[in-house]
Amino acid sequence: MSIWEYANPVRFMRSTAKLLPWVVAAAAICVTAGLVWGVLTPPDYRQGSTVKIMFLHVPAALMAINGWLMMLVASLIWLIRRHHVSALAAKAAAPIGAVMTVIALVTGAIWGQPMWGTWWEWDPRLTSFLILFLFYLGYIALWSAIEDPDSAADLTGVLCLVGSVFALLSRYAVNFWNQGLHQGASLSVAPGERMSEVYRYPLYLCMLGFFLLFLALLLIRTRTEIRLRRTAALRAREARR
Amino acid sequence: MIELGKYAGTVLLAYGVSLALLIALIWHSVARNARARDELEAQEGRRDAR
Amino acid sequence: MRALLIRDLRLATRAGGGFGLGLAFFLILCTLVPFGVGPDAAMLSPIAPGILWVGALLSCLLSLDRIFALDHEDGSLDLLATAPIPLEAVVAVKAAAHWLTTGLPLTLAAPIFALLLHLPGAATGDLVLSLLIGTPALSLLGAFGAALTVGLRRGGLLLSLLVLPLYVPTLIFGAEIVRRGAIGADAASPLALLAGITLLSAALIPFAAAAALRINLR
Amino acid sequence: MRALLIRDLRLATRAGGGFGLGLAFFLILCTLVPFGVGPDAAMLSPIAPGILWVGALLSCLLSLDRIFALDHEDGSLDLLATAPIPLEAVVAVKAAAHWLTTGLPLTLAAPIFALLLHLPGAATGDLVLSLLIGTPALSLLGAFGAALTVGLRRGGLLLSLLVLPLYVPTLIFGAEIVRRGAIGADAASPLALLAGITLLSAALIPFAAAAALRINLR
Amino acid sequence: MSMLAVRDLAVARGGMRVAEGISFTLDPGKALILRGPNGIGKTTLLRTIAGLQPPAAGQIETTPDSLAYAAHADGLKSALSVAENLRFWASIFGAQGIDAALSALDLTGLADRPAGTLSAGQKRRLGLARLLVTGRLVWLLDEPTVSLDADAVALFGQVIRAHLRTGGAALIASHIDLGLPEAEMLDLTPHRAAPRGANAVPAGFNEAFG
Amino acid sequence: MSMLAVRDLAVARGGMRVAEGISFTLDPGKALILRGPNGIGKTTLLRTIAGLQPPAAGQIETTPDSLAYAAHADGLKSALSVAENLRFWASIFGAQGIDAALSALDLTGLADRPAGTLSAGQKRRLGLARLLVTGRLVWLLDEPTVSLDADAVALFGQVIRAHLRTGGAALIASHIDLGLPEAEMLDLTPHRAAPRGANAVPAGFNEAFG
Ligand code: HEM
Ligand SMILES: Nc1ncnc2c1ncn2[C@@H]1O[C@H](COP(=O)(O)OP(=O)(O)OP(=O)(O)O)[C@@H](O)[C@H]1O
Ligand SMILES: Nc1ncnc2c1ncn2[C@@H]1O[C@H](COP(=O)(O)OP(=O)(O)OP(=O)(O)O)[C@@H](O)[C@H]1O
Ligand SMILES: [Mg+2]
Ligand SMILES: [Mg+2]
Repeated sequence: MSIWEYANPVRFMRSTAKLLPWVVAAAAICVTAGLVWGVLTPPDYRQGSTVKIMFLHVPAALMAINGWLMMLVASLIWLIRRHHVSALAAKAAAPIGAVMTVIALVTGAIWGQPMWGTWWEWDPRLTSFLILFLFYLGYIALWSAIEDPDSAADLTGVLCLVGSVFALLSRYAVNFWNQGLHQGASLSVAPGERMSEVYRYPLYLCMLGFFLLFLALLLIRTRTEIRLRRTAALRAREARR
Repeated sequence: MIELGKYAGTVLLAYGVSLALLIALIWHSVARNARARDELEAQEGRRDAR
Repeated sequence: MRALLIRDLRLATRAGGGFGLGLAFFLILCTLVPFGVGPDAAMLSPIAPGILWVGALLSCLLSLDRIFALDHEDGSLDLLATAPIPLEAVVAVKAAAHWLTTGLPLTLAAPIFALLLHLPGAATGDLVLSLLIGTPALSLLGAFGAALTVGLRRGGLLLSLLVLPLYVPTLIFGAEIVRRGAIGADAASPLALLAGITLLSAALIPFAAAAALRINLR
Repeated sequence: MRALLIRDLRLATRAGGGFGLGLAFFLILCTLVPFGVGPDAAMLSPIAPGILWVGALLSCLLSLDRIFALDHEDGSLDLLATAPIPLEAVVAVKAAAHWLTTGLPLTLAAPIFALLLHLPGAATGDLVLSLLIGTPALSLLGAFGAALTVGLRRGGLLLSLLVLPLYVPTLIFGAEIVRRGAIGADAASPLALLAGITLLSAALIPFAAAAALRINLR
Repeated sequence: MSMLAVRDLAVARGGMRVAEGISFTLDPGKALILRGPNGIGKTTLLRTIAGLQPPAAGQIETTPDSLAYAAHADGLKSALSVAENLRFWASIFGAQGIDAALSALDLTGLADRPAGTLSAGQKRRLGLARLLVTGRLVWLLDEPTVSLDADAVALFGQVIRAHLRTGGAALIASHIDLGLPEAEMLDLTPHRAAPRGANAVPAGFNEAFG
Repeated sequence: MSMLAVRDLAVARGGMRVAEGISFTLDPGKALILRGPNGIGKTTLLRTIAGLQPPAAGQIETTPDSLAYAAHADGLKSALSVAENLRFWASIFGAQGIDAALSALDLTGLADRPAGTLSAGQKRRLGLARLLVTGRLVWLLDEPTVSLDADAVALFGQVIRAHLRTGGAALIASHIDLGLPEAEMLDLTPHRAAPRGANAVPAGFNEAFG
């Protein structure tokens, strides 16, 4: 059976109904365990107890970006292969990604207050997250403005493609505009700078947890969208009478 | 007990806001899903009734 | 194609076409800012590049719905879509007409507005150059946004929300050129990047906008 | 009257009503200005009062056509004009609904946007207070402009041109309050003047706007 | 006493008089049907009587707040449900329940549907239901049966008859036969203002320069 | 060979199939008139054939660039004169003169008037004159005689006959009699998609979920 079979809404509903409880349970366990483990870590010698914010900040930031990537992939699948479920999945992912972006921004801002002495700094990393948030807003607004679902799926798909190109360009532009204060990706940087193991493992667990949480919410919201579409289709038939 | 030191307020604020946002998102998703399911069932019930 | 360009230019300059309203909006914005910020030249001068670019961008934005909405309402767009010229060319020509009636006058009038905001004289040339290179990208991206929202009842604010994030790179490089010009620094690299964005938009946007139009017409 | 207010609020918050787009536009504007002006806090901080007020004004402006245009298109305005409530009350209620869905959220969200522009913390209270007192005047004056342009096809840019000059006094006093707050000066007199403008608008505008509506309806 | 009296009325549109010399009275329990070709000025006449535009000449006499006008457009909000739309107009006109109006036009089953998802005929029925919640006695109706199918036209006839029986009156512009044989007719064709050509009478701003 | 062949076509609007099982061919020199009640899908069918929307099922065969579509709306710019409007479409379609088209629809005297000041019937004549400058052979016309008076309808009949004589073809949706007795008729009423009720076929996005 080809993987595209799952793009059939009926089959999608049936298989996700079985899968969903497991994903929800795994997400709940990983997020709770990861955050509790994170809170129990000792304070950092430089940042004090504020390192504990990292266990929210980094996974949220990660999922904010991955959420957009997922939307991009789903949009491409819809535009090329016309699988309706993937269009709805893209729609469902947007609010989750937007909330993740807000969490990253807010925790970053709260973290910045003691570390840099300011709530907000026009640092390129932070700025590009703000821009990402704007792209999420535009995408969600376009979905909600168009009544015809076919056109809405197509138009938001095109917006997602063009938006991705320009979001990437903005990232470079912002880097050019201001060199920042924010630390680099410390999970991969030079060995001397490597994050202490004390923080690394709970962080991994939190990342996994946020990923599972994203997945669970994505499944739930996609199922909602499918149900709404089906209700609308039945209503349209009824109105025909 | 967990040691938060002088940054207790900061950390608690970050956790509070983030968890509130997450819970709101989860609640919204679940409630909307339940509403959609009810509406669909009502609609299908009406169709089957005919 | 030439016929379409000429028609659009003629429509924009006839009564009710809205030519000049963009300039007037730019003027009002440039007068409002000193009211908000305070009349101090030492204060205005450093922010002038940014304000001028943001102003150009906003007045471009407000005339965007002219690109396709009127043609959609009176049915011309349906007829153009069934005409023997490709829709991509229609988009390109209409973006060009928009630029000629909005971006170009803005570019030419910018030195006067620069005086209002006390832009250092040395930067005037850079301002004109950056607007000349950058505003075509604004018109193209705007055409994309207009194509996305063409069927909607009140697309105005939504159009802004969709288009403004796309304007970010153009704005950053454009304002950077002027700022460098004001302090006498070398502006070659932002200039090259700005030109790159305009070229990229010119290459990509007509296809994306034509696709959006086709979806909205059906 | 209460029914009309509730209906307008409900329409604004339902899908497609555009509630929140004004906030999003304000956010975008506050993001764009630093791209133009530069990321330096020392640079942004002094201009923040002005930019915030201009931003509030523009995002108010862009939602003005919602006040009457939709009701005119679907015929509700004709019916409201023949209903037993005076047209002056209709204008007042609709301006109030516009303020509740635009000015008030803007006022409440302003402290966050103030952070982005590094407004000195001491001025946050003044910012909120000045917006709270000043934005009703923006909605009222905007309702007047919207009433003047209600029958026109593309009233958007023209509406801006008509309304922006009317906004100047509000802007001047509003921004002055915040600027004084930022340097710790006493802001009582601009506050009084701003309140005066709002009261004057509330007293005069409903009559002027109702007259304009009556003319446009016939 | 008559509920609406029009004497030697002239109406103008787009700066030109379109119809003139119109006189009639409308008594309780009576309906008057306006006829005439496209563009003769039926809509203009109704709008003038409703007070939306001033007459070019002549008098309109009526009790204040006795008129209810239903235009070509129904003034529905597509985002609100049928019941919400109707309840809004009911509270504007100070009426209480909307159930009678809903059932009179066979809309009870649709009460919770957003108005935007109605078909054209259903929308029109909702527009007519609005008349019932105004509580007004004189109805001014502009082509009320547009896009109604035969059953709905019959329903509309019943509603009108019930309104006339309870002392109401109606002035109806229509091109088609409404199935109201008891109603009087007024053909506007002979009232066309200054029959075409150079001696058309300008109105309003043009009058001073014409 | 036929200029336009439609086989088992289904067309959709607003997420639902409106008409289906439509088949016909159109040969040079022939006209086909589409009939059917409001909302049956005439406009939708013409738009589908014109390529403005994809068919829900079935095939449309035609030579590329042979179709000219005239919609409900005429696509006129009220700020441009009659001649400017027509000349624009002529140069878009690569045609040369506009004089023949102007005189064929009796517009020569109006050539310099801004299109916005025309009456509805004159506007419609200008919209039809556009067809002549396209040089296309297959005309798709959506209610071409709306707001035309009797003389203009006769003029339109002459234009159509001339077009058919020179090897053209026309597909015309209309509610009224066009005075073209030689034309064939196609009534869409029996093609209404899944005659009412629960088994209406959804199209597009709804298809997968219905
Ligand atoms: C306000 C907005 C902020 C945003 C949008 C933001 C964004 C991000 C992103 C996207 C990452 C993931 C980087 C990666 O793994 O590649 C990250 C990681 C991190 N951020 Fe922030 N940040 C913000 C503020 C701050 C502040 C104020 C601090 C503290 C001083 C901070 C400290 C960190 C640390 C320690 C990491 C983890 C190390 C790493 O993986 O790079 N961030 N942030
Ligand atoms: N906005 C306008 N500007 C100029 N003339 C107008 C305008 N609106 C209508 N007219 C003209 O006024 C005249 C009267 O129009 P009116 O709408 O009253 O006609 P009607 O009798 O209601 O026609 P119908 O049967 O088509 O509804 C028409 O000749 C029309 O062309
Ligand atoms: N935007 C839309 N959304 C949903 N349904 C629509 C939309 N536009 C049209 N329809 C429906 O599609 C069907 C076909 O409409 P179409 O315009 O093709 O009819 P028609 O045969 O041309 O009618 P007419 O004779 O009135 O021109 C109608 O039932 C109509 O209600
Ligand atoms: Mg009429
Ligand atoms: Mg039709």
